[in-house]
Amino acid sequence: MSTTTVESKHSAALDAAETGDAHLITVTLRVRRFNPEVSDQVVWVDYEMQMDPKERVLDALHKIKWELDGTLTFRRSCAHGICGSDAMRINGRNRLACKTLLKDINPEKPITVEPIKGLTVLKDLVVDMEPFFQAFRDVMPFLVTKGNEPTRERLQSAEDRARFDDTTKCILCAACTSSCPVFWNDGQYFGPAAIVNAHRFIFDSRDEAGEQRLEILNDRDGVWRCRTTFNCTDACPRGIEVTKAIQEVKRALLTRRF
Amino acid sequence: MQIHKYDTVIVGAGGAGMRAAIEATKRSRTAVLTKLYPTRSHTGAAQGGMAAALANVEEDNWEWHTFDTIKGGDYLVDQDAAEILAKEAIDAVLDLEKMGLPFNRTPEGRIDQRRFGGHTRNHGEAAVRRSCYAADRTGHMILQTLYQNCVKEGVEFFNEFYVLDLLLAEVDGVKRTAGVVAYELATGEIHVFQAKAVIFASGGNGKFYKVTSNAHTLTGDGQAAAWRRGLPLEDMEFFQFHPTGIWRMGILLTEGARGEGGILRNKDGERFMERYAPVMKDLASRDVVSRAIYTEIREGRGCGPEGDHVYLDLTHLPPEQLDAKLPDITEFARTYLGIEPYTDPVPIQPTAHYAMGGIPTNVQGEVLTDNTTVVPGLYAAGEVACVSVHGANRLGTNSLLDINVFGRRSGIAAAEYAATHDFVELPENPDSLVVELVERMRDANGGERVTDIRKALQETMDANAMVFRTEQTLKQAVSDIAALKVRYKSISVQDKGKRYNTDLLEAVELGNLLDLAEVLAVSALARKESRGGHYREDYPTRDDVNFMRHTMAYREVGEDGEESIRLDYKPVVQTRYQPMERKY
Amino acid sequence: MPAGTLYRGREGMWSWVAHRVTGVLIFFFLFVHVLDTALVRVSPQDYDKVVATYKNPVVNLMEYGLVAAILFHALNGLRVIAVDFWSKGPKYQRQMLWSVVGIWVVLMAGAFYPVLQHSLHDLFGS
Amino acid sequence: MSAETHNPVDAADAADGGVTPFGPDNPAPFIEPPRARTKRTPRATRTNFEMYGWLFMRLSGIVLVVLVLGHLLIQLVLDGGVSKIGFAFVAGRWANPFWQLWDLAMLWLAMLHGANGLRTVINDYAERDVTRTWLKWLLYAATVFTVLLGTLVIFTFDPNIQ
Ligand SMILES: Cc1cc2nc3c(=O)[nH]c(=O)nc-3n(C[C@H](O)[C@H](O)[C@H](O)COP(=O)(O)OP(=O)(O)OC[C@H]3O[C@@H](n4cnc5c(N)ncnc54)[C@H](O)[C@@H]3O)c2cc1C
Ligand code: HEM
Ligand code: SF4
Ligand code: F3S
Ligand code: FES
Repeated sequence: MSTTTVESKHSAALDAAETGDAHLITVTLRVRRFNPEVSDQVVWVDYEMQMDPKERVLDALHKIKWELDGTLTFRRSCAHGICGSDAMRINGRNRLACKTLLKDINPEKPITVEPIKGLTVLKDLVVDMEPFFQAFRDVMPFLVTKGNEPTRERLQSAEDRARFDDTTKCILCAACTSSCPVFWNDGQYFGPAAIVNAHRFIFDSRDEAGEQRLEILNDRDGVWRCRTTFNCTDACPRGIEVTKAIQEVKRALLTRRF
Repeated sequence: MQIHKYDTVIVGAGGAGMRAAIEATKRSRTAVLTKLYPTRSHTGAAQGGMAAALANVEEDNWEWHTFDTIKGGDYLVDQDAAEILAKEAIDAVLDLEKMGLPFNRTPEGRIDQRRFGGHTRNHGEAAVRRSCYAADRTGHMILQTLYQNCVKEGVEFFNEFYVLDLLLAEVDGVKRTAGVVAYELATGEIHVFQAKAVIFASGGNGKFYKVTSNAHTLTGDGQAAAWRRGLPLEDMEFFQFHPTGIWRMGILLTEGARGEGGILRNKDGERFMERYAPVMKDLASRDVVSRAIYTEIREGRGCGPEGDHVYLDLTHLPPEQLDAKLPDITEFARTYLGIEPYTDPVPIQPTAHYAMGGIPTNVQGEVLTDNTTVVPGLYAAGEVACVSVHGANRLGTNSLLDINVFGRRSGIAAAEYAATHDFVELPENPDSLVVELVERMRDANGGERVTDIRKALQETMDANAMVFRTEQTLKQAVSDIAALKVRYKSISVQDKGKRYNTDLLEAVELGNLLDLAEVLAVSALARKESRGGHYREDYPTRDDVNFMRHTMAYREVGEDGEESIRLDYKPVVQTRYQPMERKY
Repeated sequence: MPAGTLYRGREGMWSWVAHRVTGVLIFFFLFVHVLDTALVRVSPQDYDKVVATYKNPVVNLMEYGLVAAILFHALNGLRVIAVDFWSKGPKYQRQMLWSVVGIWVVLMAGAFYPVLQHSLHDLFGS
Repeated sequence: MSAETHNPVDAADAADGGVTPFGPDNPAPFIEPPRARTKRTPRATRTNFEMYGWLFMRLSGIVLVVLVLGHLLIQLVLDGGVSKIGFAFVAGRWANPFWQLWDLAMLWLAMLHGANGLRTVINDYAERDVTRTWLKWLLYAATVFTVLLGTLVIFTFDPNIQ
């Protein structure tokens, strides 16, 4: 492993908000870097810095980018777990950098940061999301209704609404799909995120294309490839019970047939 | 350089952009350029709800909604636009429902509604349940639903394309829209999109504040591109500070929390809003509540060792209610503060939230180049635009409404324009400005760091152009920004590559923020009154005689290449509501 | 370690890895087992000769391993089926896995003497 | 920044033992996963094969619990464990059609279950289509052979072979 180290003294500006810096700790971020414009090799680079343990991994990445090495590249936007930009592998597990506090992941040891698995790495932590969104688009992720539109809203009981509540929370961050061992080797698999989004409509009482979506997921690369490894459920930053949703789709397929 | 040709080009894939895209795609060949994947847009962060007088749970009508919007905007609202907003709100919500948006439901299966700041029955009598919502994820559901429908309609997206320039061409002495120029993040390539009609829907610009609910990517690129091309910006001094951001982080805790019964308390545990707004209390409009919080803090009744925040108290609400109605914000408190909202109050402080101002448009979304003239083929909608339905202060839930109503209107208008007009010839070297900008940034090797300048900008904006402003603080802001603009000229960009050069783009974005911050400060300095979100301690009252008018800021470039800002004013459209004193 | 670190999956992932490994292992054993059993069609002597090697302590120990593999695969297979068909299965998958491991340990302890008694006798006398 | 700061650019250079041939206009190939989904991927394999396969795994699994564990119990645990096993023992057991059926069911179910399981494994790991096809044919051949051989043995077993 080729590891280089970059160190920083903490910036005065960042802790202007805090009084004193007794609470600051030294953390090392070990980032897996790849820049095709420089080398075809992956390198691990250690960055050492002073951080407040209550800060997020995203803050640490920003500190690197803004103060140590502007070439470090990653996606981010909202910084509070709502946009799904910054799914990455932190200490070996998929998480959102903006939802992971340093103190919760043992900052005593170097914290490893790598791109999510199973998608083409384009630069540092940036991966190609196209195959992921392709799978999403392939499951007809939109409401389909027949007949005339009602003048007012379609009625839906609170229970019917609750039936698919869990899967409406998805932010398409890909943490689940890229944690799935089946997906890593065989990117042909639809992956949990696509199934979650199909589930959201299959179980929506207003929708009338459940049958078609089920047929799509009955495919060779559909739900039956799931081996219930639960990595997706563990990884989902929105706390969606992904595996449960997948099982519900499988059962819906079975009951449809029998 | 690559050249693409589309009838309609939409810049931005947030709520406004995608609502427009759904209409435009049906009517014309449309491309959507977005610097983020559509579902990463900040509309997804909106929590509380979307206003519409559906009257599903109690008596309500769109006239009351119009009135509340006008009063909430401290009468700076253009009343014809507010009427459209309130009237079309009902269909906007129903349309979203039909597109599949999973709203919370009443026991009868209708769309449920809840209370929100400033929304009242019968012109201010009492709070009314007008906000249609899906837990505290309304924006998320809107964004997802619109994206889903874009997939359904087969909308063509160009993801991670940064629009950096707007192309206008003079035809027969009239400035007309020719297209836009974009920078492709993945490759560093520059693309020219020739278009008959262009819609800007690129969102807000809150990132020049330090404590803000806005995403890192809300850097006002659209406003700045228009600004650079000589188009005016309207009412930029009006920036909304949302009362309840998580202390120091600025992450938003929706007003819906107070709509559900949450209470603001100072260090003595007092429900201080009773003193400031006897009728609406914690649900007074946002500017009022934010000022009240800062007044408490200034007068020594703030909480914590430094007395720099107050509490949002949800502990008297049943946990089941919090779980059902406010699941996300309670999780934020747990994740980021380690606080359990069931049992402990949450420390909050006002957070920079929403730009009321922006690119001036009429009610069709057509962009104005002065008080009355439209730029043929150019449209704007959403937070980037100023219609103006929000006036001096936006009511909660009116923005999600705004993006849907005016997103739709501009989408239809733009496509129809495209259907009846021809392409305007591209200017020579259409990409020259962007090429120059990108080259300059890539080669930037000065001694200044982008971070330092951005931090300094945020510090000065927080200190001098926040909730309370005075002549002195604003002058400070203006001179600080001027100094920062000088420093900005000698920045350095470390990443010299082409692929995913976010280092370069952050530098470009900082340039946009600096421009817009300057407009804000200069406009604010000239507005010697207090109105809505703009509060001058040296002029604490509203001055309808001199300032019942919109600010129009223009960028002037002198003979010597020296830039300056010229301010002009535009009358407010009043139809039926006469300005009154604003009390909650 | 230039490529990447191992994914730190939790119980679900590791139980699947074990399930897969044991499944493949059993399959190959079964293949061999059918071949050797087929010898009964050829001649009793040959069959007995092969079976005799099963009585060798080393092979006997491997047999214990095989029992371990089959037992785990079978028990975890039942867990997977529960996850599939019981609506609360996904919620309790972790508890079920630890139950599987518990039962597996007990059964393996119970099978220790019966399976290995022959070798134990051979090695340590009776 | 401290004095020991290294630019990872240099680090990468160093790792490669000097200047690399790559640059902004001549980038290295991206790091690809084994296989990626494309627009063409969903070829709508409109059959229920995967579903039946999945269901078969569960059903056969349940039956196999009884058959295999019963088998193990008899063979390895009861009556002195493995030491009793010999031609005579087998002959004794297969004299009874019940045990013949038991072993036949076990053979078929376990082989099909195992083969289908292995098919999944091959689908997951074989990166190239050619490899996958070859491995699967190998698997099917081995399975058919084993199942037929086993069946033959059980049915044509002759206790008095000599
Ligand atoms: C935390 C939070 C909570 C809120 N809650 C509510 C609420 O409850 N109710 C309510 O009514 N309002 C709420 N608002 C306000 C409302 O959400 C926003 O004003 C509204 O969503 C803005 O939508 P938009 O489509 O204009 O912009 P955005 O959703 O911000 O989208 C901007 C789009 O433009 C693109 N873009 C930007 N720059 C470029 C460029 N240079 N080139 C190409 N593309 C570009 C981006 O990629 C993005 O797709 C909230 C706002 C925040 C921050
Ligand atoms: C004893 C009772 C058994 C039970 C209850 C059982 C159960 C299961 C189940 C439920 C699966 C599906 C797992 C999934 O889809 O994730 C499975 C997979 C498998 N089984 Fe069994 N099985 C048993 C015996 C066997 C035997 C005897 C063999 C060998 C011939 C075997 C080989 C396999 C293989 C290779 C797999 C595929 C593993 C994978 O895809 O990860 N199993 N088993
Ligand atoms: S299901 Fe969860 S992990 Fe997967 S994409 Fe959606 S939010 Fe992300
Ligand atoms: S990680 Fe993969 S195997 Fe199934 S349970 Fe989740 S999809
Ligand atoms: S930055 Fe939006 S989810 Fe992390």
